Amino acid sequence: MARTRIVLAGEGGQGVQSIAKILVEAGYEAGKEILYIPNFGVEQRGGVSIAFCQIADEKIGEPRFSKGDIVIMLSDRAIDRCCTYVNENSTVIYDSSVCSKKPECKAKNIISVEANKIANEQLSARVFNIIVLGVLLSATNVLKLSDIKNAMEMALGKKFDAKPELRDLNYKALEMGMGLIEKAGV
Amino acid sequence: MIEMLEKGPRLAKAQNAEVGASKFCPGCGHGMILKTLAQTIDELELNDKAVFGCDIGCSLLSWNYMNVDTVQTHHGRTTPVIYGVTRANPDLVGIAYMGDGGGLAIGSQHLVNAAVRSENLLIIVANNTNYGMTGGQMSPTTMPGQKTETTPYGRDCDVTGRPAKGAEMVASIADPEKSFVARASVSNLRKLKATFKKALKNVDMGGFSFVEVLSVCPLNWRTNNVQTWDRLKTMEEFFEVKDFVQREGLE
Amino acid sequence: MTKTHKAIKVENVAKGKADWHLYTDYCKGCGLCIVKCPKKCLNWSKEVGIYQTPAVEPNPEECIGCGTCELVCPDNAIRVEKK
Amino acid sequence: MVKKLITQDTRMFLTGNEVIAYAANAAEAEFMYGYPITPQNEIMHTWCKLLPKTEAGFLQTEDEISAGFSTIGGILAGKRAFTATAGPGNVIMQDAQSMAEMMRIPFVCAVMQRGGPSTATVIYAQQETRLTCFGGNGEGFRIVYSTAGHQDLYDYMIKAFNTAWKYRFPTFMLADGYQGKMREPVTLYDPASRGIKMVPVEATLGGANGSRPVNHVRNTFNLEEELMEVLDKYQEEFDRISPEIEEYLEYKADDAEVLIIAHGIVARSAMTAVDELRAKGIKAGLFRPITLRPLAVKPLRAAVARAKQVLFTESANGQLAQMVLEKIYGLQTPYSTLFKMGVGVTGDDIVQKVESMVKEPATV
Repeated sequence: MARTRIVLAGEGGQGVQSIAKILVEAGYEAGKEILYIPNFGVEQRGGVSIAFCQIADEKIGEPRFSKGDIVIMLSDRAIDRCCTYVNENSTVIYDSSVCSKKPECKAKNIISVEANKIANEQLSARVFNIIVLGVLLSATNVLKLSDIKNAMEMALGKKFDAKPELRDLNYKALEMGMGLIEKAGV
Repeated sequence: MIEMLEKGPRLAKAQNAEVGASKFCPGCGHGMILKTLAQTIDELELNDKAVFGCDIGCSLLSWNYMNVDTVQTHHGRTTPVIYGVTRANPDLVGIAYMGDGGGLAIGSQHLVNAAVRSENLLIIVANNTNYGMTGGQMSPTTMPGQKTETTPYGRDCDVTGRPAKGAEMVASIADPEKSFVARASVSNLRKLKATFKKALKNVDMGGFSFVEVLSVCPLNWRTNNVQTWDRLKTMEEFFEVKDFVQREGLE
Repeated sequence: MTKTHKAIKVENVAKGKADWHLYTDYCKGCGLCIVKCPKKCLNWSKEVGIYQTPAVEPNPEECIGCGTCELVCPDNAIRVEKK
Repeated sequence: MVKKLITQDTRMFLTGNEVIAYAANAAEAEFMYGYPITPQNEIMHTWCKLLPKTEAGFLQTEDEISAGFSTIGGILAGKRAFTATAGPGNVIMQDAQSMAEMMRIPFVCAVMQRGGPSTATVIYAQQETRLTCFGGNGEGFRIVYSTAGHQDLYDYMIKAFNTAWKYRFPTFMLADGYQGKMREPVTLYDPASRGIKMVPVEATLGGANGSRPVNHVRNTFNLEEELMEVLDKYQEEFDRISPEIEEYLEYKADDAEVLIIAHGIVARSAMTAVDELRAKGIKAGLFRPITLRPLAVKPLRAAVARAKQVLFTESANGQLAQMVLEKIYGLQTPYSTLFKMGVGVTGDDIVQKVESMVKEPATV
């Protein structure tokens, strides 16, 4: 039974839940079984924000899982919080242009990307999370680019229509993110 | 000499003739307030529209007093039950009946918010300056120096604060365009009826009404008939009897 | 069978203009009416009310049949019938 | 009459809180009274957003006390009304819920459990199980459905209205923060298309216009015996209708050597665990009570008697276990426990626990 368990963690405000929503919406539209739990603490903003996503071909049982297949960490605090979701079958991806340290956990592999740096230097700080979404899309490899683009259209279509250059910017960010993982050869 | 008469007591149509004597203590103000309320319901012909709710405390003894649909609720909770009713069926005229404890202590958050939201009901607070049913403890309206079971040496306002003035409080937050707020007294039942009339008319017009009625509790006050009326007079000096808020067009 | 009511009946008060009734199964003997009577003509009766405490009755000579006692009675025990 | 939004089978990708609002509309609920508390807020949000289309009613009250009592008012006035709450809100709503028990008011409430005691977390727990089943100053004359995901939320929210109005005991849909906040696909449908007819509602207060004697609804009694007479009747009725109401689900429990007993969303993790354990050659199975009040005692006892060991697992410290242990008194099957207070139980947690039980059998 194919099931991909994803933990996506960052600082509140980094847009973690926004891209998780696009990812699961894309999965749902593609006919997958989906289960998504946003981590929701007392605060509406701030603190570590975690999205637990599952994408599967068959009905999903447990809503929460112990270990993720893909664990993405976008801040030092996210590293501290999320090593607990990692085991020797996990792929850990962290942003070394945000984090000041490397995750110290026993994983299948630990990959660093520099989504934040790329966003700032080559695109726009605002599409940092979309680059991460691209990373995630490649790393999970269960959804097609077109699925994600459709879901992005659903979430951001109105903004895109108002400012068409945003669409190109976001697509570019998505593709650059995907490229980061291809280079890493996951 | 006792005779057997066919003609019985003169009761309002909105009073339940089946129950005989009420469950209240001798001289209790609730009887005066409720019979006046029932007469008002008759005169305004609201018998089919009125829904009556009573609280815990002595007011609960009125659970079968009225000849209108009635619900007996929990302490302080009559207000939300009755605005729940009128929100669901705005054609009804909801009346929430309670004491000073139910209105100004345990149910005060409901009173405040019902007033602020201009909920469509009449809230009647019978103020007898103590908790009657539980045996005469201090209530929010207990007068300075008044002896109760929990202020056996007299209410010391330095310790317990000053008596709550319900009508003034509600008047300060009620919407003047939708509300009727008054304080009346059982010392003048004709005037009380006139007050209830305005209050119920306002509810029938879709508004919010609050009437605090200064009442008597001879049993817990330990007063005889003369002292009871005298005590009420002192209360009227402390709690001003008047209409505080009256929306335009209400007569 | 018609329901009947136990009552103290004082006929022809107010110079014959009214009859005064007190239903003893309703009177709790609180005496509030005594204080409110404008003519101060209500007195404790030898008859008792529902709690076996004295009921009240007016002095028919002084009673003006104004109905204040009926108005004030918390328990609907008094009925003043104007003729 | 409210307008129904779902007229044909519709697959949607929703949060559980959204599902509950849709289900209440499908059940022809006319009015919601509520007060904000996480994690149930989106039930109200969704209900309010849909109001222009449904033409239903909503009141945001000043607290859960008033939400509960005004719901009672709405029901007595003849509306199919409901409310929802969680955590500390569930605690103070017991005031109204016990009145609904005594007055036999068809009170429907969705409980989205969060961590406790007190404020604790706004996330998730199964720690309101005992409270929801037995809260208030009485005997727990309540019907409680424990759901395990979005299809359940839809099915049982609709069912709760009919159970409440048919039997006139307060009826609860016990879910939790995970179910409220998580998103998964669900099929919404018009109850009529499944042969479900909504029990008609009627007004207890108002609207009679002389067509019936006035109603005096009370919950106060003067004498002990007067009260007992009423309660004995309620208990007799509750016992009599229980077999019609009881629901449970068994998953590979027939030949299970280790029987897992879990309710709600933990039962879903247990299903994942059962599959993994079976793949490893361990005969595990699940017994999931769906109604916690009343419990399906007969099949429960039979399943426990068949097993070699029992594992109770909950996101609480054994609140369901306590209720079950009382009902399986006398059976000799030893049991073990996996309790995580206010924390989700994963499939892995259960797999590891059952493996350890196989290595070293329970003795209790």
